Amino acid sequence: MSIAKASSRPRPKRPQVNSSSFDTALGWQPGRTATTLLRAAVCAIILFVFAGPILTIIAGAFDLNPDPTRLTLIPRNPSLENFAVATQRGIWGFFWNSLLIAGFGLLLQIIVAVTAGYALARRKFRGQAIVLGIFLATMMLPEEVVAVPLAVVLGDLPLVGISLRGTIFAVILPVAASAFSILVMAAFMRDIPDEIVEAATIDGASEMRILIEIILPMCKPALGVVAIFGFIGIWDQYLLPIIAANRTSDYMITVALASLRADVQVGTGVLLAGAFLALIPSLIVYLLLQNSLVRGITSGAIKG
Amino acid sequence: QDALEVWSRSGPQAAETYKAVFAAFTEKTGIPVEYLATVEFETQLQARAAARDLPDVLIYDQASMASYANAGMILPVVPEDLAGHDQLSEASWDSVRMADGGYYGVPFSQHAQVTFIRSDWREKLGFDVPQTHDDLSALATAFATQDPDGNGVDGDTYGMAVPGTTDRGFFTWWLSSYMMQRGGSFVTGGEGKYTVTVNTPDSVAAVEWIQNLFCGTPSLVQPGALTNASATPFFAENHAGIYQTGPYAIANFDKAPGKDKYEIIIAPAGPGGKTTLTERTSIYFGATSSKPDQQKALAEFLISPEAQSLGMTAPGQPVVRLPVNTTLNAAEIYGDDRWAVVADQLTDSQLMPSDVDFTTARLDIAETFQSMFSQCTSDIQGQLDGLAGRISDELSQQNALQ
Amino acid sequence: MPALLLFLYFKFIPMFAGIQMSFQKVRPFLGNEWVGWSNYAAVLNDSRFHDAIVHTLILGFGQSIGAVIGGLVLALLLEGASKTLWFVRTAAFLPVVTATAVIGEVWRIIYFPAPNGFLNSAIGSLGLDPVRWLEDPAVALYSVMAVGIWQGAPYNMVIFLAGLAGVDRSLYEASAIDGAKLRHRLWYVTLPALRPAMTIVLVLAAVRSLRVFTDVWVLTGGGPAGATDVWMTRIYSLGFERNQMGIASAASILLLIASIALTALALLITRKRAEK
Amino acid sequence: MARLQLKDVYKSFNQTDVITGIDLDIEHGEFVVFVGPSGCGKSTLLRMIAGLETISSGELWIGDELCNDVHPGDRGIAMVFQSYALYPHMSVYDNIGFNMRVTGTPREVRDSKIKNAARILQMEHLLERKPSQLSGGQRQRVAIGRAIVREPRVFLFDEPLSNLDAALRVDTRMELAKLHRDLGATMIYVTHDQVEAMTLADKIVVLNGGVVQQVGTPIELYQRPANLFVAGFIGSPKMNFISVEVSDVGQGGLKVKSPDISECEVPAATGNVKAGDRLTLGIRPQELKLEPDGPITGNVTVLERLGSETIVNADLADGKAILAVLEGDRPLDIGSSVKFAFDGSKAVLFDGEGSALLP
Amino acid sequence: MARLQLKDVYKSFNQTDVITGIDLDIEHGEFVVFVGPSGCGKSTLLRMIAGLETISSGELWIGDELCNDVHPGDRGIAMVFQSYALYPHMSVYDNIGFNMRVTGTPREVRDSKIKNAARILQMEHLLERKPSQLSGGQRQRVAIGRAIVREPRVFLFDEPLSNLDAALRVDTRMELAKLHRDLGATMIYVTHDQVEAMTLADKIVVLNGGVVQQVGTPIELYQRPANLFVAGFIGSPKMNFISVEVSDVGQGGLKVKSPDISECEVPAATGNVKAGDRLTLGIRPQELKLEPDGPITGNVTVLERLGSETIVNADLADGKAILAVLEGDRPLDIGSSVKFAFDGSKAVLFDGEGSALLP
Ligand SMILES: Nc1ncnc2c1ncn2[C@@H]1O[C@H](COP(=O)(O)OP(=O)(O)OP(=O)(O)O)[C@@H](O)[C@H]1O
Ligand SMILES: Nc1ncnc2c1ncn2[C@@H]1O[C@H](COP(=O)(O)OP(=O)(O)OP(=O)(O)O)[C@@H](O)[C@H]1O
Ligand SMILES: [Mg+2]
Ligand SMILES: [Mg+2]
Repeated sequence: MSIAKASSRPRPKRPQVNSSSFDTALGWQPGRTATTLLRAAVCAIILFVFAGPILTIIAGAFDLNPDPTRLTLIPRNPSLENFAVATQRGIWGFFWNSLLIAGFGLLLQIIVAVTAGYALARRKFRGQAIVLGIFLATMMLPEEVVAVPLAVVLGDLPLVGISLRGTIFAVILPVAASAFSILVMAAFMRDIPDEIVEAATIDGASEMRILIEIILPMCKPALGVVAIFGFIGIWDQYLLPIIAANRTSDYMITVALASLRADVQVGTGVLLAGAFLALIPSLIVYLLLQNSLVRGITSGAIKG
Repeated sequence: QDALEVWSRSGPQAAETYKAVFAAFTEKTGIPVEYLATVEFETQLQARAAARDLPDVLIYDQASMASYANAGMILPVVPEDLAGHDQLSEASWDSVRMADGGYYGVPFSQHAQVTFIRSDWREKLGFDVPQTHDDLSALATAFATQDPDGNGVDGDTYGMAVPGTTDRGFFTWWLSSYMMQRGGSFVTGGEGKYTVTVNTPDSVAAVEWIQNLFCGTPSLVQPGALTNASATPFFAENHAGIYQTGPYAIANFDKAPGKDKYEIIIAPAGPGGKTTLTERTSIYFGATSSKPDQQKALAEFLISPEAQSLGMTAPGQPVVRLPVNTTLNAAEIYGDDRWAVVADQLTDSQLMPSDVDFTTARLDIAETFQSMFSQCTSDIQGQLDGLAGRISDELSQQNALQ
Repeated sequence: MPALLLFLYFKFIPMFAGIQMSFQKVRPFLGNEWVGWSNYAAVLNDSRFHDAIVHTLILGFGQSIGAVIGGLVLALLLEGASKTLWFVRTAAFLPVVTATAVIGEVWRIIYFPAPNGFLNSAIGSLGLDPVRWLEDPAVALYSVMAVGIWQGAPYNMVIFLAGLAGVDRSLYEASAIDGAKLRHRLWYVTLPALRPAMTIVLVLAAVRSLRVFTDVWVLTGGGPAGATDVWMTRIYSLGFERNQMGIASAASILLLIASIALTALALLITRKRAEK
Repeated sequence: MARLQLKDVYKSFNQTDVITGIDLDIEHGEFVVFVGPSGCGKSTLLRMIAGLETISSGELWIGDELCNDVHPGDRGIAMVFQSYALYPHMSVYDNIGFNMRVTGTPREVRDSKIKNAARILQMEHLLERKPSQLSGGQRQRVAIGRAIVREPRVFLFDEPLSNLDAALRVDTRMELAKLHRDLGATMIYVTHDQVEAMTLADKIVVLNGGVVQQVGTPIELYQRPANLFVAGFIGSPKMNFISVEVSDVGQGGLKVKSPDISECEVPAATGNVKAGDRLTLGIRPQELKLEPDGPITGNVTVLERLGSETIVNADLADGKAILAVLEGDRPLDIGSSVKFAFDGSKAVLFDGEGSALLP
Repeated sequence: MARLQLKDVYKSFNQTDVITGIDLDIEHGEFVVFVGPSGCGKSTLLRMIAGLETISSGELWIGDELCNDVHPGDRGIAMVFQSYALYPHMSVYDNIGFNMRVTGTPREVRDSKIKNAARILQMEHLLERKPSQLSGGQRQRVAIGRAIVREPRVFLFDEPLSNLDAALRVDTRMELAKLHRDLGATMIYVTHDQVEAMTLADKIVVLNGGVVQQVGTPIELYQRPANLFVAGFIGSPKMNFISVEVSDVGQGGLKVKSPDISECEVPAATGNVKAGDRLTLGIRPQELKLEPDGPITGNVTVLERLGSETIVNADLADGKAILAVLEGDRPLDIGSSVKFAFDGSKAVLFDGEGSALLP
């Protein structure tokens, strides 16, 4: 029989980090030299392979005359001239258009994806698979083919008879209908344990409330994916702004990039500068949302 | 909506110039213009065509006229009705005449492709200005092999910059000049009736010579030429010494490689002479327009000396390369003798057929040639026979085969 | 449901118009002419389409599989909360946010076919002969594929990361106690738990693989000698360069049908796994 | 008001029938405990009452309302889930307060109720934690807290105390009993713990295989089990069952015997029984006493000495085992032979179908 | 061989200290039960032994091996999780067989082991189901099954029976005891159930607030609790604590009394105690007997009649309550005054710090 001393003894030493090897699928552990080294090497390779080429774009953007035959990480003739030219070509106006459209379009797209994804994932009705299939089918026809009929629709909404052409809605409304986002939301929402939704139902929360306060926080990673790719998807829209716009000044930055590319008077550097500007917002969106992708939040909710 | 809707296929720089021109027009006539400059001209036009709501006036490449006219999208023009029509050359008006004898456009700008050469490299290696194709290939070979930029690295310079992409049949434009200079041709004829000549012995010999540029001395043509969207950077960034293209590149090349580092010359003569390709821009009237008078007024203004010179000089980028108005002298207006060379070359240049829809043929040609040159096949005759067959089919469908 | 309305207007109506066009000779100004199945016949009899289909299949499958595996590997390697990983993940994501056209430029530089081109000097230092990456008809398709994988892998990585975030950590613990080695854990615990992510990625691959276009277009434009000509470049060339919208539509509808079949297959695969 | 009735309720999952015809009448304010073996359908029944599972057939009435199709949130119920079902992204505080936030309870009221629930459940120091940072018992307490702040008409508890330690369990049990008294709400409670069932219940419902076996007060079930199943299920350790033969049918009782048991008399309904019938004799382990001339003879095989009582496992002659719970510490020798006596009036006889022959 | 030692083990989550210095020595083949209030660190300790939580400081030895950094899979342990942690996408069959599939056990061996485990746990008919289609108790059984097919050196059970009904719990308990005997493996077991702890354990470890309070055999803990906490925690219902004053210090015993208790003698270590000191007298409810002239007087407030015993709640004069468990059915009147006697040798005295003054 042994009896513990009543008060606890002073702690010998206090560890700094407290993470276990069960946080990640590969079971990386902090502070283990062998695996840390391996991981560092892998990261270096990844950096080189994926970021290297892009860094040369950035370098090129700051280079007066980027070389068409080799890659440089450091501009040979560092200058901001390219940006000056791009500014002169009105790139900021297009940039702003893009931001506006991507901002509102994304908002709408997320709302649509969340509601439709919810309906598909958590309501049981006949022909669910077919509905999802039809949604997906819309992703399969080349944009170019539907562009012309879409332009007709935009010019004269059937039954309603309003022309959206030349308004911001002509771009925002079509991009809001994204089958991809719906697919993502539906797939992830389906994996939420029923018990939790049931608990909220019993707690008297309306469906809307459950969706917003329970389901969405638990699908944070999916929301992250939708927001990131939704933003990029809208940001990359090319045909739509062309057929939807009445004025050049309504174009998005993608169109501006294409015209820079076609413009024989400006060098590659200006194009790269434009491309560099164009990638910053998407990158920022990704940076902001990245954390929602890597934190596990569902554990501890239910047993079994 | 009273304004006249005008579209052109241009980037933002050219659009500036157009805006200046239209501002002058509005000031003069009181007719407001709503102007749209787009790089995706065709797509946008198709979209509007589907909605049966075309712009009033289109300013676009001559090569597209036939297909628009065939589709009923543009209206015929009576030259005689236009004030100042007589200030345009016969050749200009011919270019906008369709096979049925009707006119479907108003000429606006013209130029011929010229040859750009890195004069500093040429002088460094001790060559004269090339006069013949032999000179040209000797110079190209020297550029490719003798380190003309003197950086001590061999193999980072190439002889010719070639825009080899098949996008829109781009390659065909470049090829046609050399074909003509070698005595070959794609088709011959005119007035809406053509004979396919791409597989005649002359043409085959011409093709063999061109193929040798790609498949002979390595690096004579810049590597990757056949998939490059644009060859311009190679000339601009000190990698290629010879570039045959339109004079719109002048402004760009003045910045890099630099005004004093290159020269513009009349094409070196091949066995078939020194003819190059003519490129033209024309004005078309949209079929759904309800403003015929304003359309006409704009066209009249655009061919007037005032608008033509404004199109060359207004801030931005010249949208009139060489004036179609014969009362004007480009070199004077630009204050730049190099434009005289372009004007000279224009007198020895030839338009691709534009009174029939040559688009499909152009694409076919580009694709076939690209295929021959990338594979360096020896069966040139066979390939060209096939091509000739396809072009014949296409032309006979349009009832344009002689 | 507002979603349905949006889809109806901006997706379904244009889609049906597209289907309608596939039976017509499209001449917006002279009136479309009903031509029945002849557009389809034109597509199916075109030998260049046959080549393009083969290329599409090779490219589509190669690219999709490469990007799925690459994305999974990236996600597994880069999962975790540390700042360094955060940085590397961001860097790896760069290809996705960069305009494809510009990526085309960069890769053409990397693939520059001269012996002193970037990749050629790299393989040259390994003692290999230079390759004409995009010019050699035998190699071009695979060069394009590599770029597609390069760009697709980080894309899928994001989806997989989201999937990994939802894996119940206690299952890792249970499997560790069960003596599962890393490979068991990945195979039996992680992969099944990645099912939603996998569904998305596979469906996406199925939807997209047949319509690869931009990569090809900016890199080779279908050349050289049609070696990288795919379904979509054909459609593009027919519809937009040759103004034969009817035939292009017919080809698109065929593409649609094939994609639906493939998607159904992908969904079936993920279902199967779920049931297993 | 909150009377609850189940009328001929069925439930099946795909092909499997889980609940096969249950009729039940629960008065307003009653404390009803469901017991039954694992997998017998207790949770399913509870979930049907809550509205989380559809009722395959039959009717559910709450008060005067047919509730088959009423939305769970509108039934005026609160439920503690067997699997907790906490909201993983919310703190304990928010988990408990979610319902009140939904119904728009003023902040101060909410706060005081949450604090009060936390105090009752001894987890005031945990309010800021997320569920993943709690121990099993703590999670369970959060789940209970979430229900009790609701003050609903009907409480549904699915094994709410299974992860709590004895002391806390007793405390929480007391709190639930108090809550029941104070609120006068109807409570339906699933448990495996006999003591819980016995002490809390006004009425115990014994389920087996989706069918109600018996409904009654605890003491009724203990003393007058309706059948073998209930007799075996209620009471711990389990009732001993000994196969016996009727030797004589008397007035309001039977004389029975077996190889191990010398003849003894047990009060019973004598209805259709005749001498020579084979019956089952049920004796609770607590009713067996050591007595040198008792009728039952066995051999001690296992001895568990718990201090206040001693549990004896003894083998009978036919190999069957019998269990006795003896008061105090009884240091018997393993292997030694013992004799037990029992009070016939506390033993029960069962017929061939397992039904009790209650007098 | 599979001796298990903890040496001065600490664990903290971020800022919170959960385990604060535990030394423990578990012999090979011992059956050790951890008990303690909810949240005291039982699961955490178990998880550290399993290797699922890093050990903040201190050493863990299994056999002759320092195991702080050994991979969980290489420690030769099996564990039943409190939260089950079943693989949701695998059938019950595959869940149980996962370890064997991983280690490449031949299919037939695997199959027969799985079937055997399923038989023991009475879930042969569930083998094809997914965890989501199981009831709570069934899930728990799958988790147990997963552990027992492993035949490891050390078993870790975290409340493995909490969701099972009484009968199944007894059965499974027996099976675990049998397994322990047959395999001779070391078993560490967390439970809230006194009976489980008492019947299964070779050795019980009482934890509170991350510190070991006492280690000993069940009977030791019951009869000679080291301090107030253990005394109160072990035994059900809880031991009665009555504040008393020392009236006389005798040889090996103390005379104590209080307003409610006439003077009586209790054997105790008399060490530093002197007359007039205030101590706490602990008497188990089972030790109290009704006796007309017993020293303790109280007023009956609550009566629970369980059939075989009767639980009496009585208020003492100073308002404190006292609990007595009486044999048999005792129909007392609520509100009536009763007197209890107790055997002094079975009562325990505690000093001001709560340590027992064991004789
Ligand atoms: N990830 C965590 N972060 C912070 N605190 C934690 C975490 N996990 C557990 N704890 C705390 O550590 C203490 C011990 O937890 P543990 O799970 O070991 O308790 P337990 O003794 O098993 O309790 P129970 O009987 O309720 O399961 C608890 O107070 C718990 O709140
Ligand atoms: N979704 C389902 N599909 C098929 N069978 C199910 C499903 N859910 C439960 N069951 C089965 O229904 C039966 C009743 O389950 P229920 O959860 O009601 O049992 P329980 O009485 O609560 O058991 P426990 O005490 O173990 O929690 C069980 O046999 C279970 O396997
Ligand atoms: Mg249950
Ligand atoms: Mg625990």
